[in-house]
Amino acid sequence: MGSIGTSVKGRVELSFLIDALVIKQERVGPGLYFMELQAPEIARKAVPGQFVHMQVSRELEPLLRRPFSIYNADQDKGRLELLYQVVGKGTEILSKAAPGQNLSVLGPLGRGFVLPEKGQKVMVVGGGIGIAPLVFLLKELAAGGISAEVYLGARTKTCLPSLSQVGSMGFQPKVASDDGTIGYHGQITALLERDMADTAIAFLKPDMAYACGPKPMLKSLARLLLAKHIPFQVSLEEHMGCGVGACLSCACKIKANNQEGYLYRHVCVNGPVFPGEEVVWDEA
Amino acid sequence: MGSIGTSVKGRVELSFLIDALVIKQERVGPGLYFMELQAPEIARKAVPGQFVHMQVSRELEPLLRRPFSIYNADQDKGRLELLYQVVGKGTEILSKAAPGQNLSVLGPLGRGFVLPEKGQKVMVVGGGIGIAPLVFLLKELAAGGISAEVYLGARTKTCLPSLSQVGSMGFQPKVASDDGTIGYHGQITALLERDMADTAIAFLKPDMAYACGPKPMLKSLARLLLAKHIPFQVSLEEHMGCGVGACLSCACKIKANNQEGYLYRHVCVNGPVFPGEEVVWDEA
Amino acid sequence: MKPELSVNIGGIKMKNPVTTASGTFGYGPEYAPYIDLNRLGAIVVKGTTLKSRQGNPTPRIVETPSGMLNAIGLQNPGVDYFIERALPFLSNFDLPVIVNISGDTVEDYGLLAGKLDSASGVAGLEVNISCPNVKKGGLQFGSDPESAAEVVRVIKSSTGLPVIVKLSPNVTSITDLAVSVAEAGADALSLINTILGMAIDIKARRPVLGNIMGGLSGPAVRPVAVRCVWQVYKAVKLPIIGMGGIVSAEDAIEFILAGASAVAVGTANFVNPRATVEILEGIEEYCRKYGCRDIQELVGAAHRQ
Amino acid sequence: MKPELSVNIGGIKMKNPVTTASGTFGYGPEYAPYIDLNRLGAIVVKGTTLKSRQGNPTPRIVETPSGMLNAIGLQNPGVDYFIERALPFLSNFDLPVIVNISGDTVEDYGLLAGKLDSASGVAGLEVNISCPNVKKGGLQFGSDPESAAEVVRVIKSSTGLPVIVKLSPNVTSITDLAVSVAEAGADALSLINTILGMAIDIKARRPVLGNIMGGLSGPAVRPVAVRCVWQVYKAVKLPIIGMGGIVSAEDAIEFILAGASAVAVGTANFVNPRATVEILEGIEEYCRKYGCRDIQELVGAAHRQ
Ligand SMILES: Cc1cc2nc3c(=O)[nH]c(=O)nc-3n(C[C@H](O)[C@H](O)[C@H](O)COP(=O)(O)OP(=O)(O)OC[C@H]3O[C@@H](n4cnc5c(N)ncnc54)[C@H](O)[C@@H]3O)c2cc1C
Ligand SMILES: Cc1cc2nc3c(=O)[nH]c(=O)nc-3n(C[C@H](O)[C@H](O)[C@H](O)COP(=O)(O)OP(=O)(O)OC[C@H]3O[C@@H](n4cnc5c(N)ncnc54)[C@H](O)[C@@H]3O)c2cc1C
Ligand SMILES: Cc1cc2nc3c(=O)[nH]c(=O)nc-3n(C[C@H](O)[C@H](O)[C@H](O)COP(=O)(O)O)c2cc1C
Ligand SMILES: Cc1cc2nc3c(=O)[nH]c(=O)nc-3n(C[C@H](O)[C@H](O)[C@H](O)COP(=O)(O)O)c2cc1C
Ligand code: FES
Ligand code: FES
Repeated sequence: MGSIGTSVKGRVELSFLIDALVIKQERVGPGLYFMELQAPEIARKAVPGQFVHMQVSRELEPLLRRPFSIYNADQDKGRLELLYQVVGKGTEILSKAAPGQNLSVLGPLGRGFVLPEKGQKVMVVGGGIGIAPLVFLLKELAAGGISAEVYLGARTKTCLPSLSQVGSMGFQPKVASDDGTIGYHGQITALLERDMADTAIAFLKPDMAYACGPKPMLKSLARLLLAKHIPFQVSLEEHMGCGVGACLSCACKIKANNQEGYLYRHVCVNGPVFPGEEVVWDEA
Repeated sequence: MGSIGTSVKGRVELSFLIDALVIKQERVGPGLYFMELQAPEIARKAVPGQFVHMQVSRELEPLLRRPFSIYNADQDKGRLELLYQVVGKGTEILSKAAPGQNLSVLGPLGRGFVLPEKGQKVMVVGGGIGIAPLVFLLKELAAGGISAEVYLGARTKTCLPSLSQVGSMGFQPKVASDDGTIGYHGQITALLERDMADTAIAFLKPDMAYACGPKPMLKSLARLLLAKHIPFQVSLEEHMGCGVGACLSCACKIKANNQEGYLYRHVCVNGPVFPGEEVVWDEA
Repeated sequence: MKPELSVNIGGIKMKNPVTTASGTFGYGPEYAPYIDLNRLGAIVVKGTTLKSRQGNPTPRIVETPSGMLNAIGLQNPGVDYFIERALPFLSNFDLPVIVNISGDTVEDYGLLAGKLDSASGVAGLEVNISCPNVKKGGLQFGSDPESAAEVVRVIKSSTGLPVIVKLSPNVTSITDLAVSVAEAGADALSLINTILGMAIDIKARRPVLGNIMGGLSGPAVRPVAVRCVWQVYKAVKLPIIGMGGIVSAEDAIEFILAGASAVAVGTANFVNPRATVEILEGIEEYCRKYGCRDIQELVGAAHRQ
Repeated sequence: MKPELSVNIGGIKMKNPVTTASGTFGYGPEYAPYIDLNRLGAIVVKGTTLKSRQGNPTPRIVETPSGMLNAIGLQNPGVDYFIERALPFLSNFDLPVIVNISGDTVEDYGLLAGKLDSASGVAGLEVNISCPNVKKGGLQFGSDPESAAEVVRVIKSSTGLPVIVKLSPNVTSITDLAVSVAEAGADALSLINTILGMAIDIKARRPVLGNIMGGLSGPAVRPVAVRCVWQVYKAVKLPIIGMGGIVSAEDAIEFILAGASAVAVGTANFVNPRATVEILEGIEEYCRKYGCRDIQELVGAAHRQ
């Protein structure tokens, strides 16, 4: 509960509420959309792992904003990129926003990934739409000359539109799909587990792993990494009201030395990225 | 309260709930729009004075349908035309519906104007957006070879987009505008009152007057016509829920021989057109 | 396989759980052009009183965010007229007719029940002790457990028809009311009636509604209605007709999982005259999709997880 | 001419009638990046309890039609931490700080009032006897006029600070509560707190919220809130802070015309972090447009037409 004051200072300087012009809106897979927004203030300050809180339309129904990870931020052009999956009403409406329209965007919000030191061995594991924040991370890693083992999983081949992009950054992602249409036939964590066990592959223990994806995937991953004592950072999701730490909706359990063994921390200001070791995984 | 059963039979055969394609949407004056819809079943059955109850979008906010008079019905093409004024949220959203979009339309609803006999002298008085149902009426009068004295009033010249159309049907409308930009400078009822008093014009007492417009205009008109014992029919407006007589929202007071001196009748099924003599005007 | 959808509401056999909310569906003919009334599980008609009532001054309705306020004031032609002129139309259909009744006094309720008991074609009574839009009676019976029980006892002694009591959400404890009317002999419960609300015209600087206050209905109230059904299902064993903001099959399922054996569609009819039938079809689809063979499996299922 | 907007809420001088709804605005710094806090008439901070509270299990929030349900469960670091760590930030601003307090027992309220009385920088207390999201205390005090009065008496005997009592709409008669706390010495009233509601996940077949039930807020509840303000304004002479679904200046005016001397913006902050300031500007504009020189002219004006 030390969040009062501490998490505040940063945001006073770093977050903006702006009307952003939709530059591009493109369907890039089944229910998957790519959106580009003109948002110079936000693009300038964003770091990988941060998110934006978006109003999907000017109407008051649906009422609440929707959080989306920053898929990429182009400082020079002042543009933000998002990759999102249509799952309900809000994302459905968002997918119909046309270039030329303005959307209210709040951001950049939250704490992003703590980047590795030069020379550190890094692993990046993404599942489904959880790949979104990792692409921005990989871009920064590439820019910093840091190589990484990349594992990306999805339901099916067409849900992996970011693959070529990640490849062009110089990474050689290992891929898994639930239906076997691309890469390993099965879950990405199963592929990773196989690789970790396969002595022929000479799996090198990374200094830091970065992950984002559905809860069950993150849980399996946590089990694997905790067993091998590999430090990791995960980006979590929780339903959000404000996005700025005011409503205390987006609570997640973080281990603590108190009676209960945990404290509630908040995905929007204390996260979305948390040290994997500190997350209470049984509950998540 | 004799509405149960009596008003029913007609509607069973005559009303439809359809998804209608927007054919045309055009701004024709300040906040004034003309819309054409593909709605063959409705167009085929509609008579002047009836209305449609429209869902302005697929969203549930705003929740309720909006009633609009039928401005014209083209049986051959199966098309309905509306003329509407943007006054709030619903009409604002409606004005953004683009050709190619489908809108849910319920209609034709209500009782229209009782048409005059051939040879009868007719007067038609419309104010503002109240002109909408009268244009359909005039078309039918023209088709039946019935001539009419037409009085049309509006706020300003540009709010009278129907003028040329009415002219092309063979009528010579007398016009008034609040700001004097066209015709008589003042209210249409003031112009009418002047004409009625002016012996030079040789005002002929009509056998039937038809009217639609804002409440204050209708009240003034009622005073004039009742004084001269001119029978008239008026199209009334009330806020509506269902549009089909189920919710009893759209009540208006109609004179009755009971203790209270009135009965509530319902604009959506007993109207919107009522005999002017039967309306309780003080309350309206 | 077609799922079994029939339900029994305190003795009223419905072929499916979808009925209409009183006051939103007239007496049936209003919506007959748009749907086949025979597909409804039952019809609940407009609130009926002993004598005819003119209702409240206009405006009687105002739209609000995802909802509406109404203050109709129980306009209706009175029970005799209803029996003679409205009921015959419904006898053409194969569906239970439930008559919603309102009284100014406890005696009124007894008299109404007596008259409807001897009318043919009435399957049951829904007792409105929760109308926020009339001065006498209405909500006053519905907010005091003892008065509510008294109304139920008088009705039960006047008729053998199944008695469904319609409860108001405008109370501190809806379960106290439910327990009290259950003990007094109610056969089923309907919930919820509208929530007391109002709107002000900021240009005219006066209340919008002729009656000043009105009842809030529509999607806006759904969370409150689901909560009431949930609480009452826990507190009493009577079958519940759930209503309040149902516009889709998903909404209806929410009520059923919370404990409703049937659902009533109200405001949604105004928006989509085919709402009842579409909701019914959606419930069927849900059952098929989730392998539910009998709707009973779903009733209150959210309590059992 | 600039209209006079200052109001006095039971001794708290506000430079304008716009404040924040407790629990929706954190402790101030959360929204400082987006608006100048000095423009607010006052700030009402997150509900504070004697000891720190973890709050309810997740999910704590669910969106509903034109509204949301929350079941935060009064997560807060406790009053001591608040005084030491959160209050100093607010002393940088020129605005009255109103602390929303909740107790499990009557004694808790007295202790909280005592501690805050001696803290510097507190302008008044808002007494939450209406939280639907906690097991003990909360709503239980808020639904019984006598218990509510008792809480007020204890607080009044522990502090000289202005005491604003926040009432719940989840009662049969909000005016009974208002009259009772007024007699017990309340200086002002806040209404409304959230309406008890719930939502069910139809796939998982269980309640969405970790706490099962939650409080409904947002535009959906506005008609209920306006009605409560209207009723209470008629019943007692105390100044009222009106809230519940205010998202625009028009909404705020509706509350003021119904009888509120000030308005609090809650859920709207989540949608538009600049909502408070935009509402303030809209109120100013309304006054100018309608030639209102002092906001007082508007308070309760809808009762006088
Ligand atoms: C920090 C963060 C980053 C995210 N980044 C991305 C991203 O880059 N791309 C992407 O496609 N999705 C992302 N999500 C998930 C995204 O926010 C939800 O898919 C979206 O809110 C769903 O809205 P809806 O109206 O379509 O769905 P509905 O189910 O109709 O939404 C109903 C309510 O639940 C909330 N909700 C539903 N699913 C989620 C979820 N998974 N997380 C949080 N709230 C949810 C909605 O915000 C809304 O309040 C992210 C979530 C968080 C918390
Ligand atoms: C029988 C009938 C025929 C009509 N014909 C036409 C027409 O041809 N052209 C046209 O421009 N307008 C017509 N109107 C008025 C039109 O229905 C309203 O202007 C429209 O509903 C306003 O909706 P809104 O959402 O833009 O306004 P808002 O003020 O935001 O609407 C709020 C609520 O009030 C209702 N409402 C507002 N004004 C009226 C009104 N004057 N009458 C009934 N309900 C109203 C709305 O339907 C809605 O439920 C007609 C009304 C009736 C009853
Ligand atoms: C216009 C209107 C009229 C109503 N009339 C009655 C009535 O006569 N008797 C009654 O018990 N309930 C009446 N109700 C309440 C509804 O039956 C129902 O309980 C309520 O509207 C909630 O359901 P909904 O949100 O689906 O509309 C009325 C509701 C509306 C909107
Ligand atoms: C997330 C959230 C947290 C809240 N926490 C509190 C609280 O701690 N104390 C309190 O008195 N009210 C609390 N409330 C109620 C609000 O202060 C307010 O009364 C209610 O939300 C209605 O206003 P609104 O519709 O503008 O949000 C909370 C509301 C929300 C949405
Ligand atoms: S979303 Fe409000 S605190 Fe995180
Ligand atoms: S609008 Fe429902 S009865 Fe006329």
